[in-house]
Amino acid sequence: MKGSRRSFLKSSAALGTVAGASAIGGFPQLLIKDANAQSQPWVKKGGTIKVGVLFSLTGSLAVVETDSNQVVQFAIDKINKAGGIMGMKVEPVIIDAKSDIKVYSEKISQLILKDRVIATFGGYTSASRRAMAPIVMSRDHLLYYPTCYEGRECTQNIVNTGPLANQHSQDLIPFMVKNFGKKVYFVGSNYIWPKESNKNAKVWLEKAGGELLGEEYVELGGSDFTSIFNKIRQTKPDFIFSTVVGDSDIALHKQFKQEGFKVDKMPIAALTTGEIEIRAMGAEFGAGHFLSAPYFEALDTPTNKKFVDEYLSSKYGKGGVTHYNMEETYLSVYAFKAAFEKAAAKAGSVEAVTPRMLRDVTPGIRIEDDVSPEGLVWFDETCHLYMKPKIGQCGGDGQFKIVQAAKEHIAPDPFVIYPERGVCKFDGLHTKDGKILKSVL
Amino acid sequence: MALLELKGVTKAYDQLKVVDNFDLKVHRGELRCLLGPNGAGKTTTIDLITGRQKITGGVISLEGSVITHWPEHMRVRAGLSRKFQVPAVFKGLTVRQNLEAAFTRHTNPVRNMFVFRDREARERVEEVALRVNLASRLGVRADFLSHGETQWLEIGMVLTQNPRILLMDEPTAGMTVQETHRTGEIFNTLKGTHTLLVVEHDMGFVRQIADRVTVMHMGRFLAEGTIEEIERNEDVKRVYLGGGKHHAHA
Amino acid sequence: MLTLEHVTSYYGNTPILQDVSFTLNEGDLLSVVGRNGVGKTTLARTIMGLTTRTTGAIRVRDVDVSTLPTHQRAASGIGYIPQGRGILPKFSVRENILLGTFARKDRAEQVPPNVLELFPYLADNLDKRAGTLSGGQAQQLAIARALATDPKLLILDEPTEGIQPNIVEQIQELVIRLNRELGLTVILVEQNVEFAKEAGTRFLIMDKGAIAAEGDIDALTDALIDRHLTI
Amino acid sequence: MSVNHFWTAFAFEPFMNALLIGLSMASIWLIAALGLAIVYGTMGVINMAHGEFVMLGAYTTYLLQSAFGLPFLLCVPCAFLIVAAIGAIIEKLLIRHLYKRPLDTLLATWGLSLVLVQGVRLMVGPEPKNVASPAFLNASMQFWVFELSWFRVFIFGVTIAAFVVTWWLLQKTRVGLMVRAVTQNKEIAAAHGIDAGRVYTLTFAYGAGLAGLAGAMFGAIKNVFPDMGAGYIVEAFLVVVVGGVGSLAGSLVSALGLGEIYSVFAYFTNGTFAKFWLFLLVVIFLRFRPQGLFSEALARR
Amino acid sequence: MSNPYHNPKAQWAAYLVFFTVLACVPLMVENTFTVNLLARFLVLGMLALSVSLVWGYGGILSLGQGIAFGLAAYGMGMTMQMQAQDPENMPIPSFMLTNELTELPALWEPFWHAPTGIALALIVPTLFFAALGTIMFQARVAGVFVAIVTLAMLSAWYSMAFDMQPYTAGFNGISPPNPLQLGGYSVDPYSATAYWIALACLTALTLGLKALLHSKFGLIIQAVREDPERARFLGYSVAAYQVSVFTLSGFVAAVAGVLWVMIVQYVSPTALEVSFSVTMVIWAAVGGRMSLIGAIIGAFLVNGMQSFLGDELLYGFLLVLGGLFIVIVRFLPNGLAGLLESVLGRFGKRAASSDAGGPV
Repeated sequence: MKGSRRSFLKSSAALGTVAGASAIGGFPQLLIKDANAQSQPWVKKGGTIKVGVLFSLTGSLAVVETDSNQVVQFAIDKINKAGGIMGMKVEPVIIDAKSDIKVYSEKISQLILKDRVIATFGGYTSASRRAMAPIVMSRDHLLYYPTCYEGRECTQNIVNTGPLANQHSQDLIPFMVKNFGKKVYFVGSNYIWPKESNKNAKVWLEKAGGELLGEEYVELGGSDFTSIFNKIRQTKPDFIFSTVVGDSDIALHKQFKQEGFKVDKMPIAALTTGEIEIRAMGAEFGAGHFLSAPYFEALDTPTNKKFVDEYLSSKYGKGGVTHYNMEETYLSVYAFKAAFEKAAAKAGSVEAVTPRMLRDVTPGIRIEDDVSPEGLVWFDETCHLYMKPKIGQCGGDGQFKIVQAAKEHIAPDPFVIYPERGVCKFDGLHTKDGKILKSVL
Repeated sequence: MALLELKGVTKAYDQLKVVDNFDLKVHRGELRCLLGPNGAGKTTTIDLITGRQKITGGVISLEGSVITHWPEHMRVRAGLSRKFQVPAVFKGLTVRQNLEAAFTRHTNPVRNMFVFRDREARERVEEVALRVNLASRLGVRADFLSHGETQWLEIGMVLTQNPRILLMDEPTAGMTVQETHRTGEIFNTLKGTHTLLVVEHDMGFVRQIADRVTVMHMGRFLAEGTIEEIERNEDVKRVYLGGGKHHAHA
Repeated sequence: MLTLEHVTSYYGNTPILQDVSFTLNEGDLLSVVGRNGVGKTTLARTIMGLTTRTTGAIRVRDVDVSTLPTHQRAASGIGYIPQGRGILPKFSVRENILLGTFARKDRAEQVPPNVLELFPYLADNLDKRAGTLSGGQAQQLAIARALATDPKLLILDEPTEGIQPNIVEQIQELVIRLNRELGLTVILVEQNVEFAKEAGTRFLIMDKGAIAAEGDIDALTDALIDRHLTI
Repeated sequence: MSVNHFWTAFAFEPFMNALLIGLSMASIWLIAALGLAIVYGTMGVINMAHGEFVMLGAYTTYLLQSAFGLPFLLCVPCAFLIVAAIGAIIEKLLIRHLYKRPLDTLLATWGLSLVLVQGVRLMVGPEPKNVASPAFLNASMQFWVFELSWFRVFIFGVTIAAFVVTWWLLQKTRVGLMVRAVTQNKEIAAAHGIDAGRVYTLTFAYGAGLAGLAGAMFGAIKNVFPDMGAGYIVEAFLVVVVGGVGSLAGSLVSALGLGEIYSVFAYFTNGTFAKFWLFLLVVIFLRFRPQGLFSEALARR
Repeated sequence: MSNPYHNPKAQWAAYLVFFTVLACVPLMVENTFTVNLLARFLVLGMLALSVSLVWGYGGILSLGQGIAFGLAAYGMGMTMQMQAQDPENMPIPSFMLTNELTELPALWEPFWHAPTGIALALIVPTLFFAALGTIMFQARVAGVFVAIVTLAMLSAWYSMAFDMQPYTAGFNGISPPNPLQLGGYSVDPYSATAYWIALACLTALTLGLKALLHSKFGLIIQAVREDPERARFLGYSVAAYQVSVFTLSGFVAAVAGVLWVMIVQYVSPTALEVSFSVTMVIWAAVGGRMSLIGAIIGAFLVNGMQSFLGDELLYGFLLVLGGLFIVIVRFLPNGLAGLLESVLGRFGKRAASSDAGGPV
């Protein structure tokens, strides 16, 4: 221990000097600098178009996100086989987010700063989107978020190809009220998307003259619904409206049957229970329940038939099923292709295309019937899709029978239940007092 | 006034009285040995004095203040210091660190965060190390010490504390003959300046060090006196050699 | 019957028993005496394999057991009554005795009848919780349990320690009977020299972890006792 | 009933049902905790991979069912046996080298849980699997004010059976005698011919087997996926710790208590909030009884 | 006999070299992503540091270090979120609107003022650790019971962060739109500045703790770890020392929480996940819990593996990590630092005659 104090002082002095010296060199970096980054083109002529693919391939989210990852690769293969985009091959940079929010945040910055991709496809949960968003926005980059989400965000750097909370339930609630009765019980997972979806659903419920008996949320990953079923049994609703996700959704349907509820008396109308969930729980637990989604595997169109056949017979189709989340992800790749072509044409050269430019040209892009398995969709000025949600009833084979399809495309509106906040437009959120707010999360 | 006084001290588990109405007075500067066959209640008595076990009845006072129900560390701060039967040292620390830890001028954690090199502690540690034959072993980790050295180290820790009274529970247990003798020498240097209460079995050692001897048997007081008196005492002889046949205690 | 050759035994890194050698013949009763803390109990534990580490050889009928785990030593015919009796207080008397049967060669799973004959009190109170027994009863139980292992060699560690005087005598008689009538070879660790002399056929005095003296019991003189045992 | 109110009002029938649900929660937690309790009580090993044994039990059931078409009721005992065998192997390879280092076993078994989860994920795949339960269990019945789901009754029954069998094994059999002897005093047991190592292997295997049994049933009420074990481990620990180390009865009472407290809280508020209060209560409880409900004050250090 | 590993001078020299090298890294790395990644590692290293203090030196296996980290991270997230709010136009974060709040809750009010917010982010978790420590250690809860109590407490906070959505945004977490503003500057998380801020904190804490461990206090917490009863019978209040070291470790983890949000601009309940807190223990165990630098290096290694090796061995990573961990617990209880210690010990024995000072 001899001399420890002295050497301590010495070493801290030395460190001070080092830190001081390096700080002088580093001070300019206090400002956000990306000057040199912007001077380099994102895509080089004759090179490839690098895109990031950031989904969880391991961990609890892997169940769904593996499919997303596979279908992105499938779409890219398909595009490349058909000659790529403007003659350039698309090169996916595939990264596993390991179902860890910290990894999403770390890897999105790796994709942007190190791999220099021009856009990223990624995420399935709102939490992962929120973890990626600050980096994407501060670098003015582009994220394709290809699944349903709650809205209430107005950013200039995210393109969504899934349905918004206001699109999903618009037809489903009146349909259920008409066919089963007025009284409904809401069950959801305890986070923002179900809560927002339920708020929207309440609007439609009021319009349809329905009555809300109760609203319960189960923790994410929670698997015990006995307490909730106890409350449901007491209030005797005509149907259950579910926004329960993931493992919990499977437990919900299983316990529904085990608790002795009858699907023909009190079905579950869900925004989440698609083909993949049904397969995981076993078709006997899903049969008879309803789902509202823009896409079903059983959709009877030539484009979808082709999509299903090609996908399932490709090396990516080992899962044996297609579902709405996957199809929305598939669309995002074609949305990217269209945007890139449009931007390059506008800018005059592929080297001038920037991520932000892709976003700026996205409004108005249409994905036509012959490409989109769910049928024609197009982007509005906020980069959300106009789409037709459909209602399916699950059969004993795990496939859905489409019982109703929207006649018109339903407009996306991320702020529909927050009119006092303003209106989301191309350049940001227009508040009532005339200000325009950018990057509203 | 006695430095340490026990009055009617009792420890019972259910019906079994391990220490039974035991009285003891130790005066300043005295070296007292506490003897007795296995199970006589010697270690329990030390435990009760230091607060390691909860007392059932009786009063313990140190220099007139009643400490019967104080928490352990407060008793130590009041001047009691003990050595355990199975030597308890900080095995992962060096001998020097062990002794430094035992130098307890300050016990407040926050205050000790700012104590780095305490000259007084250093001097004391070196002085004690010399006393317990560990001066050359200061840098060695305690778990590499021999058994005897470990015992010395713990004796040293107790000495470093400079308490008013040192309670030694079998300080020579497991030592070789030579080590035991050295230990006796150490104890003899403490006489007069320190007050000690020593629990021991090794009679050679007791002869070497004791002023007065108290003998316990089955939790009770049996005899007290100089070593010669005790050696002549028939009761003592019986409990040591004769076992059961003619038990004399009331 | 039992031979120890240059046995050194450690707790942790501390040698408690140093270079101990002796031989015990069939039918002997060896009284091990010495003051507290000189290694008598360690000797007993060493034979049972309950110390951290030993060197040297321990032979039971020419089989070296020094590398065997404790339970195999028990199965090789050593019955052990530890210091403090080692009764399992949460067990009933019956369960305590049954514990002994795990080391039997014949795999009998009942309380051996011969054991019950020896201890009528236990036979009458088989379902009593062992924790409620008095010291003397508990000692009987510990012996009964060791006998249930069907041992050839019995190690008794201070069987009279902490027992009421009137019972001590019974225990002492019992120990002698086990040796003389039932023909068991016995190692008796004892502080009570009178009893050690009365019971033993041979003796062994220990001091500071080593053997200080040994021989036939007649050779255990007062001089030896004074030197090694008394105050 | 008003919506969005945090507190649910008291009403007799649902409250009675909430009490019943508490019983059902208790049986789930108890069956998940029983193996843990035995292993911890006997060997002093905190097995962080216990939840993964539950997961293995669920996968065993799934595999037996899907690959060999074994009926569910037969899969349950098989899950017990197979996971017990895995437990025995793990004890011999890893756990036995770490006795006397309880903190290290805790960490090593955590590492083991990572390996098991990832191993299963690699071998069987990350997607959830589905265990089918027999049709007669997928129903419920009405009894006075109570609604009983047959599957819950089944779990409850199996839990009680497992508890009784465990108790019987421990109290009435020779193996149980060995286990209890080793628990009380390893040295004395060894000195009377009991091979403590073998007892530990058996105990660990039995504890793992109970986890496998639990997994077989949990697979049928929810889903089978690699991370499913993590969902049980904290609750199972609390049941053991609150009950008191080495006390079967303690685990029973504490599972009952915790299950009921949780269910009643969940009835008046919601599940997440109930969990928060439950955990907080346990921490406060342990402040005053660190040794748990049914154990003497010796397990502190 | 002299093992250079134990030579205080060599130790300080090693610390000096270590931090100097770390300080120079941004001058050599052009890529802002890598700088940011390394800054994250620094923060994770700080967590390992706190584990090393409380577990390695204090002997208290806490599986709840994430509590301090998470609470502080939320405090910082709130601070940065409020920096992006505008008192007139956008007085409350938008997620609160979703949860039917129309006014800023009182809990959030202090965070309008960034220095107060950061101070609270550090003080609240520290006080919480002091309180929890007092509850546990006065009752003489020890060993695995501490592990389980902290685990239960962590789970409780986790469900709280989830459930109190009007205040915490629940599962989604808080993602402040702008980087931290400090004294008029904007601290770009991808700049070398952010890295150096994190490094300065890590250096200060490490050297501070290193010095603390050389103090009497450091000696006594180790004594308490070795044998609490002996320490008690030397007159120390064991509980007071355990509470102190537990609280200090909470403070270190809190600093990490604050820096983490500065660097990633995001906080969610995952900061309070059980697995995250246990992983911190893994880092410290891999590097060596009895060595501050060792623990930090352990965090670097494991996370570096996860970042760089993880992409190559996508599926096997957790398998490798779990296996590695088992091997380390089984064969290297003191981690890599322990390995170095024994290697240097052998080297030292051979070189004892020639070189007393040991290598630097």
